[in-house]
Parts: sequence; structure tokens; C-alpha cells
Amino acid sequence: MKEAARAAPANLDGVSSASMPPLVRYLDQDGELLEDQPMSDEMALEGYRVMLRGRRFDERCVSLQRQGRMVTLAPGIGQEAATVGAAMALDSDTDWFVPQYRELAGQLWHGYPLKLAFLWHVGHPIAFQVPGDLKMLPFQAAIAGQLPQAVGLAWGLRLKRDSGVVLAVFGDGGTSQGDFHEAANLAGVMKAPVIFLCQNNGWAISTTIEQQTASETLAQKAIAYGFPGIQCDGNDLFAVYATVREAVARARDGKGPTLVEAVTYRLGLHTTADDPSRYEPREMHELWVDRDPLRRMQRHLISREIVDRAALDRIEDEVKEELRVAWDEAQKEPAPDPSFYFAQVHRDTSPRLRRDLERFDRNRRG
Amino acid sequence: MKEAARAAPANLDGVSSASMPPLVRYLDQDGELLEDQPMSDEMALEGYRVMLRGRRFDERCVSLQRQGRMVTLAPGIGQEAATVGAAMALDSDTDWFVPQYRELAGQLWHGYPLKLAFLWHVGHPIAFQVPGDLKMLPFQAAIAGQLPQAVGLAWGLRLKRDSGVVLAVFGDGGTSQGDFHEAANLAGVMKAPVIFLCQNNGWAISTTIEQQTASETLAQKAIAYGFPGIQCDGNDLFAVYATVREAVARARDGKGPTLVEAVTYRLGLHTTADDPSRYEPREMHELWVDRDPLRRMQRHLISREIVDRAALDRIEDEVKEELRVAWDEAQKEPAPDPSFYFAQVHRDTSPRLRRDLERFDRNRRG
Amino acid sequence: MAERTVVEAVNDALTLEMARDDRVLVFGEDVGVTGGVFRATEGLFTKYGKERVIDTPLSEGVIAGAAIGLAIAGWVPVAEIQFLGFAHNGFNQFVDQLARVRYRSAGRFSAQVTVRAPYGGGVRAPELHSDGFEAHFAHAPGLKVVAPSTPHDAKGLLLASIRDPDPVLYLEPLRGYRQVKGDVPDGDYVVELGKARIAREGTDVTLVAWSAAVQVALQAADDAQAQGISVEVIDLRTLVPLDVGTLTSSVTKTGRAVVVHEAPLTAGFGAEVVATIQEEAFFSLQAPVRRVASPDVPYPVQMLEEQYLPNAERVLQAIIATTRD
Amino acid sequence: MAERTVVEAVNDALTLEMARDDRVLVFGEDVGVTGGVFRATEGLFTKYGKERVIDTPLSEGVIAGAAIGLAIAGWVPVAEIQFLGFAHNGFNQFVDQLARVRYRSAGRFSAQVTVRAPYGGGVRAPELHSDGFEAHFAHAPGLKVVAPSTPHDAKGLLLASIRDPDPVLYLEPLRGYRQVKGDVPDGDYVVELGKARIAREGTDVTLVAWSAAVQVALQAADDAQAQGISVEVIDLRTLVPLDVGTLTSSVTKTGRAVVVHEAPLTAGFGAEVVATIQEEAFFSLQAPVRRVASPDVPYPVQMLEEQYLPNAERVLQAIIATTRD
Ligand SMILES: Cc1ncc(C[n+]2csc(CCOP(=O)(O)OP(=O)(O)O)c2C)c(N)n1
Ligand SMILES: Cc1ncc(C[n+]2csc(CCOP(=O)(O)OP(=O)(O)O)c2C)c(N)n1
Ligand SMILES: [Mg+2]
Ligand SMILES: [Mg+2]
Repeated sequence: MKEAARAAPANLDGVSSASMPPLVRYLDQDGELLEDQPMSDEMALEGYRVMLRGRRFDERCVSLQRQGRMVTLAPGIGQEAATVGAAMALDSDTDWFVPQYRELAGQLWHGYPLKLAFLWHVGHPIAFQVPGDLKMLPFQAAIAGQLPQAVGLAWGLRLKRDSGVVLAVFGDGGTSQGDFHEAANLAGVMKAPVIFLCQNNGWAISTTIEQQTASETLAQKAIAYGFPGIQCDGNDLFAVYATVREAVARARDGKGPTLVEAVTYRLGLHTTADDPSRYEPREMHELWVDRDPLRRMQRHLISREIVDRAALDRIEDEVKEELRVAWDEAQKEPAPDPSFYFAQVHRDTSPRLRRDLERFDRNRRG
Repeated sequence: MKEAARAAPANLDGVSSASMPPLVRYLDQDGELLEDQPMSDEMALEGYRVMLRGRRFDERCVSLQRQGRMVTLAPGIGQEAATVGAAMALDSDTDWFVPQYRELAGQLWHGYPLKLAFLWHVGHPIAFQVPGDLKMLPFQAAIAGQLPQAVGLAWGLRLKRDSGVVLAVFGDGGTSQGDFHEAANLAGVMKAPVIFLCQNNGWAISTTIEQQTASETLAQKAIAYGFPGIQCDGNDLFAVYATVREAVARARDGKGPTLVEAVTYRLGLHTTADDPSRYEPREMHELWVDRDPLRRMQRHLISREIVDRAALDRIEDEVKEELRVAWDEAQKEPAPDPSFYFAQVHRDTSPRLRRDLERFDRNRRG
Repeated sequence: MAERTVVEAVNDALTLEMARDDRVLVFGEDVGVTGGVFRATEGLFTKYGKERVIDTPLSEGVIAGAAIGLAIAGWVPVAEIQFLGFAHNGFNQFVDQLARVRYRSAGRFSAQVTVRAPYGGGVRAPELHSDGFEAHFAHAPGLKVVAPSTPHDAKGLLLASIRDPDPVLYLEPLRGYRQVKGDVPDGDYVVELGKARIAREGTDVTLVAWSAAVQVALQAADDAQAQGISVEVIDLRTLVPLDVGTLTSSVTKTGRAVVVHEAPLTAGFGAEVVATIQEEAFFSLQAPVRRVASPDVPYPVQMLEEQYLPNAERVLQAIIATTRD
Repeated sequence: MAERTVVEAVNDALTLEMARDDRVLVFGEDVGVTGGVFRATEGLFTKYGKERVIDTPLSEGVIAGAAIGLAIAGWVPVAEIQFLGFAHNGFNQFVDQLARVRYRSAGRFSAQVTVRAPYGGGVRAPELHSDGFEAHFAHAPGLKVVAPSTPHDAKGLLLASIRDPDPVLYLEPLRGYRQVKGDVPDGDYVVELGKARIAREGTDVTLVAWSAAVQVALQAADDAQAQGISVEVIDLRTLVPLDVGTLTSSVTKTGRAVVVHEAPLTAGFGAEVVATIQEEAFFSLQAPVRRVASPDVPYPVQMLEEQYLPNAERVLQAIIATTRD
């Protein structure tokens, strides 16, 4: 308690406020580098490749969905720099990626296979079985539902003196949920090595950020939990990477969580069941088309002569081929057997479930 | 989005922070006035009287509870300035008081009758039936459960162009609940005329504030919701009054919510089922005994010659008498009939409940 | 009278009631400009403006909780939960607060609140979007639970729910939203809460269902008829309060019953129906009451969905089995 | 072997298991220095230190949710919810997340998590502290629900719960915490999950109960005996998975059954027990299975508490009525 006397301010407007660092940005909209490139040229190129993979994957899936060959899905178009940049700051050998549902590009960088990504969108349960020892939790449909788990995981790693950190991704809408609040608060208390990456893509379905919260930035919400919050340009791979890298270092150092707000935009649909033309102002969309993170990276790669146009075209072709192969493989995956799921409710199937499973099997047989 | 280029800070510690107004305080620990008294002498004396009423009520109830004549209860001893000061800033004709369970002193100011207060602690349901048209919600046992309701109420008043505002009281522990977060966030968006009064009494049962949150102050949590947060000395009636008065003015003006953190201390038990000697450092307790809000007010009233010692004694006697009368009356209240509650599940009792009620009646008859 | 889908009937009721009673507020996630993710609130924002049709932040708890305060302020809130499964996020506000406003205040306050929520599976939605946990809300004293299956009842029951002085959870059959069509009177009418409907008369077996499962039941009843079994189908329409009388008289007549629901078997609302039937009509029963439900497995992803949900074939098997006991 | 109360038995199990398995973490509100508001975790903080015995912030949702992450990190979390009623505040983390870790990850992850929660009424606690909504958690595929009534079972079932590879909600009878005493073996032993216990043998009526209601049932059985009715009392011990076999063989023998629970009647777990009994033993049943439960009223404040809860007299009435059918 500060001991000085002090009358109540006559006007409370703005008496308290956030002192926030400026938005982190390395590339301007034209791909001009404003700060030192925070990674090697090879890494930059590799990051670009994965962003492109995410973009083309989503485009492909939207089109397959339109043909009735996929279930409702939520493309991450326009947000590839945010998720890939963050993933690049992790060490996939030690660090965990905890997704919501719109960060596939980042998950691809971390090691999630394209084939499973396709299977996710045909509604195959195997997509939720994060393969091998890949350090990743399954996709999460309940907004912010993964955050308490991410914090528990980070807390658990710290308690084991494991050097791993956890990247937990969620959206602007997620900040309104109690789960976000309770998780962030616990993370602060436990100094859990977790990075909360909030992809502020401007929309929660049709709900604008102003309808979502009166907070000027989402990053400043970290002040409520006693750890740093910082905004970065979410359409700038370097900005996201450099910011999350610092947050990862901090977490690994035992200093606790960071909230990183990646300011980006959902260039596609909320999901394939959504029609943004009902609510999205045209000009807003166009403004952000100009800020496309992929194009920005292309300009940078060219202008810095990291690659030439021909090389970019080659990468396009390679990505296209990868997707073709992965989709082919995905289609070869046998349909899941109902027993697949019955067997995974508990380790030891209960008598009631065994009875149900037998009924299923009987029905199938005849 | 700020447009300047900016590299990620090399060290994120403290990059973002709260800029908060200093703690509001009018009286020092010895009751010396440091700022102009923000209310008339009569009002100050009346405030003192209600604080005393709350104190003696709680003391009486703890002792009755020890005699087995009352149920488990949570005294507000030490927190009377916080709750009475806040209540004094309301206009009880237009404004609502939304309690948790440890602000009876403030509720007494607002108009809640002593007799019902006693009945509350004998477990009589009538205590939850806020009488007449007193603008108050019932006590709330679920931590922070009342906050979404308080915000809905404030939003509803604003929508009706009603000039009323809502004071919602809760504890430091309450800030960890999702209900607090979701309510505060909605209040910010709706510019709801609500004052969140957080009584930071240092403890949530045995849990310290450091175990509760890593946030330096609770007031700064308001930054997450885009409205002002401010700390005041919760053991200083004038500080709480003056601070909440500004918050009320702001709310009435259509400018929305304020979070007021009243820094106080639970001088008594968490509840009569609790034993603070298991966890409370002796020195800490003693430090706060010295900061007793009641004694501070007494010193002020005397030193300013608002009253003399004899008058204070007279007030003691009057309060004692009031309590005696109210307790006598409370004891005359007939025990509730089970039908009392059956009738209040729905307006129209369902057939199943009617059947149950008949069974009860039959049992009672013979 | 016009042919409408269920979601159109819901929209019709909302439009009508907002015009009739200017205390009615509609709010929830995406109910405003875009008219709701299923278009149930389409057109309301344009008609009634941003003060009465409000997009809220993404929080189910505060939607339910704020509704209480709005009701106390004198409004008549009609809130939307985008998918019932997400009401779990604010479950305490539903069960411990909203349901108990009258009770907790010993009669001083009440909550004339309706919470609408589409629910149930069969539409190939992502995980958690198809969950059908009506039983969680049925076990919450103070809360009424309504679950229509037809456009006609959807409109009449929604109007009754909004006008009910106490809180109502109004469940909309996601699978029937656009699939089920039927005649809906144009003007104002209510279907009384707490009254089941005989969806089809029969003499041999009573089949009890609600919400989207009613269509499955009717299909199974047709199939049974083809095998010479006459099935009476009861559409509960309201789960709480339960229409014990209609259940009892039907089972007294048929002597046999089957209950069908989408939710997992254990502790599903079917158990309540069975327990009630055997309490009230035990000596008429010729056979145990059978339950056809989903297994005790969380709602699966899309490729396993079809095998998970009770279908007409499984219901038919249960009907046949019950006649053979 | 020593005579212990239920809460002592719980403490015993925790102390033992923390020593045996250093992956076990105990956390929740006030479980540390003060040893829990009911002293269930007394002594653990001193013995095992602040890394393994942790006071958490006041949030039930994050207690359940963080437990998932801790389990994935390789720990064995034993979390405490101070009063079961407040688990509603994090209900989504229980039902949609914790219960489904294995399922949602299609087998990659699992959650060896135990959540302990005292529950039930009869101890003159404030509103919401006495709520007994076990049925909400029983209708959550993936979650096991355990509810011992005796000190012996409390210890053995808690050890079994902690060692179970899947999440268990372990309910402690608040009313029996210090009232019910019994012999508890000193060392390590488990009581298998999913097995009911015949608390008293009898031939005329089967009486089914769990948690604190078992004491009420035993009292009623004594009273019935005095009237010449021989009652078999089944203490379910585990609600999910339900021990169908023990229920069935008892009812096959007695032909009559009564189920007693504290929770409100409608959609309470008693409905599941009734539905199951009549499914499995219909042709042995001589009378409808009766339920003795609280009315469909929220748990009342203290002065009305006694009349609210099922007592031995009401159970006895139901026993007598069932023999007269
Ligand atoms: C708890 C919960 N409530 C509601 C929904 C329905 N829903 C799905 S996505 C969505 C909007 C999410 O917005 P945001 O968090 O910003 O993520 P984005 O989709 O923009 O990536 C909503 C309301 C849900 N999935 N979970
Ligand atoms: C949602 C919920 N969880 C747990 C409890 C049990 N409980 C009662 S009081 C309390 C501590 C509250 O602390 P705080 O909010 O600081 O208020 P104070 O008692 O200090 O006034 C707890 C954990 C509860 N009543 N409600
Ligand atoms: Mg978004
Ligand atoms: Mg406190």
C-alpha cells in the first residue's frame, strides 16, 4: 500500500492506463525490412514455404468442402505469419504446441503431418491422435477450453525441471471466456512457462473486436495477471517470430508467461458454413488483402534476393505436389471402425460399453 | 495498430505495465485528516454509527454462534469502512447494492434491516427476501456468482434510461473466477453503470493474495476491460466514500464501470468454521489491528471535535440497544414453513412439487 | 398458415413477440447483424435495432447471468446459446443462479428469461457442437426445459416460454432445423408448457421421444406398423415439468414402452422417463421399458456420427423386442 | 487397523499415496498450509512441501483443467474441489475436457486425475455448499464417479481412484465426514472401482443408496426389521461404472426395491438405478421401484434443511409401501 495521502481524483476517466510497448514490426506492407532480419535467409525461406503450404492447404480444403467432400472447416487464410512465426520460435524437441482450430500452418511447422490435416477435415478421428511423440495437444473446438490444460502442462514441465515451454494459441473471442482468465491467472501465479498467443483476427464469427471487449489492445489484458503483454504485427513473420522468441526465452528462464497479441486478419471465412458478406465491410477486407502476409514475405524474399521469381514458382509447384500426395494418402486411410472410439473412453472398457460395442458389431455383421 | 517499426524488445520483463493512480487516502492511521473531509460532519458521524452497528452485530453473532444459536457465518470485522463508505456514495432511492456475504455493514446503510440480518444467521429463508422495494439483491454464497447479474441489472437500467447505478461487492478471491472476468468484460462493452467494489481483505480463507494472483494490484485488472481501476484505503471511510462517489458519478454520467479496490483486512475469522491461527502470521494480524477502521474514525471524530468521548459512549449504548431489540424481534419470527420454499420454485407450482408438498403436509399432520 | 421449417418458426415467434412486447431483448453470440449462425434471429436487428438485439462477447456464463439482471430490471430477455454444449461454460449461472432467482430471493425477484439453444447431432458439426446434454439442465430445480420437434410446436412453445414468468431453457432440434417442415399458423398462439403430444396413436407399444428423436421415432413406428405392431408415439415437448399423465395413460393402454434419445445412456433423461413410467403404470407393464440411446461415449467426429446416433432401425429392434417379452 | 472417521481415512490414503508415488500432486483451494477446510489434506504440506501440495487461486475450472495438463506432463494430480456444488463453475472443464482426454486425443493422451469433492447436506452449511448433483457428473462419458460411505471404503476407493488410469470424480460424504467411524486397515489396500457392497443382507426388499444416504438406509432397514421386513441394503460405492450385476441379483432375490438419494428427484441418479433395475430384473419385480429423494427444490437454507433431506422415516414408509403393492 502506498502511504502518501491522496484525494480521490475528480474525474476517473483514464486515471489508470496501460503502458504498453509499441507494436513489434520488422517488415512494412511492401516487404521492406525495417529492422535486422531476426533469422537466417534459409529459415526465412523455410518459414515462407510452410506459410504457403498452410495457405494452399486451406484453399484446397475450402474447395473440397464446396464439393461436399469435407466437413465444415475453419481456414487460417491470412493468419499464416502469426502461427508459423510463433511455431518457428519453439524447439519442437522440447516445446509443446497447444492449438485451438485455426493455426494449422503453425502446426505444420511444428511437425503435424499434412495427411492427418486432410483427415481432420473429412472428420476422421485419427486426426486427433497427435502422432508419435510430437509435442502437441489435439485440436480444440471449445473456445479457450485448451488454455487451462496448457497452463497445467507448462506448470507440470516446470515442476519436472523440464526445459520445455508451451505455446497456447487462441483467438480474440477467446479472451472473453472465463477459461482464458482463470488459466492466465494461474499461469501468472505458478510462473508457468507458457506463451499465450492470441491471434486477434478482428472477428469472432461476425462479432467485432469492439463488441468483444472495451480493452484497447488484447495484449494489455496481461496486466491483470502480472506478466508482460505485447502486440506484434501478426502478418509479419519476423515480428511474430522475434516476439515469441523473446517470450520463449523468458519462459525457459523461469520467468513465467507472456501474452503475445498477433494483430492479424481473417482473410477467409470463419468457417465454410459462414458468409462474411453478411457482416464484413468490403473496405475492411480490401485493406487487409493489401496486408497479406504471404505477399509481404514474397516481396521481401525477392527484394532481398533471397530467391528469385522462378524459385518462388518452384516452391509453389513443390507445395502443390506435396498436397496432392498427402491428399491421395489421406483418401487411402481406411474409414474408422466404431470400436476405435469405444476403446478410447477408458483404458478398460466398462461392461455397459462392451455391451454397446457388441451390439454395434452384431448390427454390422448382419 | 501503431505504424512505426519496432524490433522485439530483448527483454520482455516489465515491457508492459499498469499506470495506476496512487492509493486514495484521507485519514492517516491515527485519524489525522490529510485531505478535506469529503462529507459533512453529520454524515461522518452517521457513517461511524453504521460501521459500529456492523461491528457490534458481527461480534454478537460470533458469540451467539459459539453458543450454538446461529449457523456458520462470515463476519465483516475490520472491513466496515470499505462497505459503509461505498454504500454512502449511493442514492438508495435509485441505486442497487449487490452483495456477496461479507458486507453487511454497507447493506445496513443501504436499508437492510437488522432483524433480517439476525434471521440470516439463524438460517431463516426470509433473510433472502430483500424487503419492500429496497434495491438490493440477496446474499450470494457462490464467489463472484452475483457479478454477471449485477452487470445485467446495470445494463438493464441504462437501457431503461433509469438513472440508477449498481454497486457490486466481492472479494479478492473473487477476481480469480471466470464470472468476474466475463462480467467485467461485458460491463466494459455495454458501458454498464456498475461499480465493482473489490474488498481486498488479504485472504481468501487461508489463501494469500500472492497465491491468488501475480497482479501487483487488483485495481489494475480493470485495464483488461477498458475502464478505470483505482485503489483506495479500505479502512478509511472517507477514502472509500470519495472514490466510490466519483465512480458513481461516472456511471451515472453514462461513462461506464469502474473497479474500486478497497485495501482492507479481515480482522476476524473467515467464517466461524475457520481457525486463522493455522495460517495467519501473528505480526500481520497485529499490524492490521493498528489500522482498525473504527478506531481510526473515533480518533478523527474526537480530534476534529465532531463528538466527544461521552457521545461516542452514548452511540455505543444506542447501538447495543438497537441490536437487543432487533435480536428479540428476530427470535419472535415464526419458523418458516416448508411450503414457504415449495411455493417459490416457480410462480406456478408443478404437479410433482404439489405432490411433494402434500406429502410434507401429511407428515407434519401425523 | 404457411409451411415453415423449425428455424423459420423460431424466427416467426421472436419477430412476433418483439413486436408485441417491447420489453423483449434478444442477445447472444452473433445474433445481431448476421442474424445468428443458423439465421434464427434473422431480420430482428434491422427491425428492432441495436438496443434490443445485441451481439454479446463470447461468454455463455455472462449471457445467462446478465439475463437475470436484465429481468430484474424489468426486461424480458431471450438469450441465445449458440450450441447447447457450450452452456457448460456457464453452467453455474444456469443451474445455481438463473434457475434459482425466485427461490434464492424467497419470492422477491423472478427471472422471466428464455434461453434458446440449438442442440443435438446428425448435422456433421465439429466436436462438442452436437452434444445433447438436456439431462444436465433437467436436474436443476427451478429451470423448465422445453424441446419441441415440429415447426408448429416450436413457435407455440417459444411464445409460451418467453411469456412464462420463470426461466425456461428452450432447446431447438438442430437436425430438424431445416429438415422438418410443417404448417405454422401466422398469428399469435401458444402451446402450453408441460403438455406432451400424441404424435401418432397406437395400441401395442408406447414410444417416447422429444426433439429431433421424434422423427426417428415416427419412422420406426411406420416400420413397426408394416410388421403389424401398432405404436403410439409421444412427443414430450416439455421435459420439465414432465407430463406424467399423458405417459401414464398411454402406457396403461399399451402395456409396453420404449424411450429414445440422442444423449448417452447413463443418467440420460430417458432414465427419468423410465423411472416415472414404472412408478405410475407398473401394474400395466407387460415388459421392461427399454431405452434406445447413444452409448456412453462422447459425441464422435463426423465419420463415426451415423453409427453413434440412435436410428429407426435400432428403435424398431427395441419395439420388436419389447413385444416379445 | 484403527478406528477412523471418513475424513481421516481420506487423509490416510493421500498421505500413503504421496509417499508411495512421487508423481502424486495435491492441489486445490486451501489444501496447503491450513490442510483443507475439512482437514482432509492436513499434514501433507509439511510432509511433501509446496511443490507437491499447492493452494490454487479460487477457480474450480482451472483446477480441473490444469489437472489435465499436469497429467499429460506425467504427474498424477489429486485435486480438491472445496464443495462439489462449485464444480459447476468449471463444469465444461470436467465434462467436455477432463472426461474426454483419452477420447479427444483418440488414445494418444490420458488423464490419470482424481478430483475429490465433499458433498451433500445435513451439516447446516450455507446455500450451494450442500448441493448434491452427482447425476450431472454421472452423465459425462469418460468420467468415473465414486461415492463411498464408510471409512474403510473411503480409503480403499481413493487409492483405487488415484491409481486408475482415467479421470475419477471422488465424492466424499460431508455428513459422514466425522460422524461415520469404522475400522480402517493401516497399510495399502484398494477397493475395486465399479463394485457395489452389500451393506446388510436381507430377503424382502432391496434398498439402494450411496454416500451419506447409506446411513439413512441402514437406519431405515433396522426400523423395517422391527416391523418384520428384511431389507437388503446395497451401498453402490461407485456410480459410474454401475455395478449392474449386484443390483440385479439382489432384486432377483427380493423382488422389490427402493432407491434413496439426497439430490432432487427429477433426473437424479436414482432414475438411472431404477431404469437399470427394471431393465435387468423386470420379471422378478413384484412392485414398482420407489425413489426416495429430495423434492425438486434447490437445497434450502438451514432452518428448512431437516425437512428437505430424505430421512429414515420416509425411507421406511417407502419400504412398507413397496411390500404392500
Ligand atoms: C465456448 C464456445 N462458445 C461458442 C462457440 C461457437 N464458436 C465457434 S468459433 C466462435 C468464434 C471464435 O472467435 P475467436 O476466438 O476470435 O477465434 P477465430 O474463429 O476468430 O479464430 C464461436 C462463437 C465455441 N466453439 N465455443
Ligand atoms: C465458486 C466458489 N468456490 C468456492 C467457494 C468456497 N469459499 C467460500 S468463501 C471462499 C473464499 C473467498 O475469498 P474472497 O473472495 O477473498 O472473499 P472473503 O471471504 O475474503 O470476503 C471460498 C473459497 C465458494 N463459496 N464459491
Ligand atoms: Mg477471431
Ligand atoms: Mg478475501
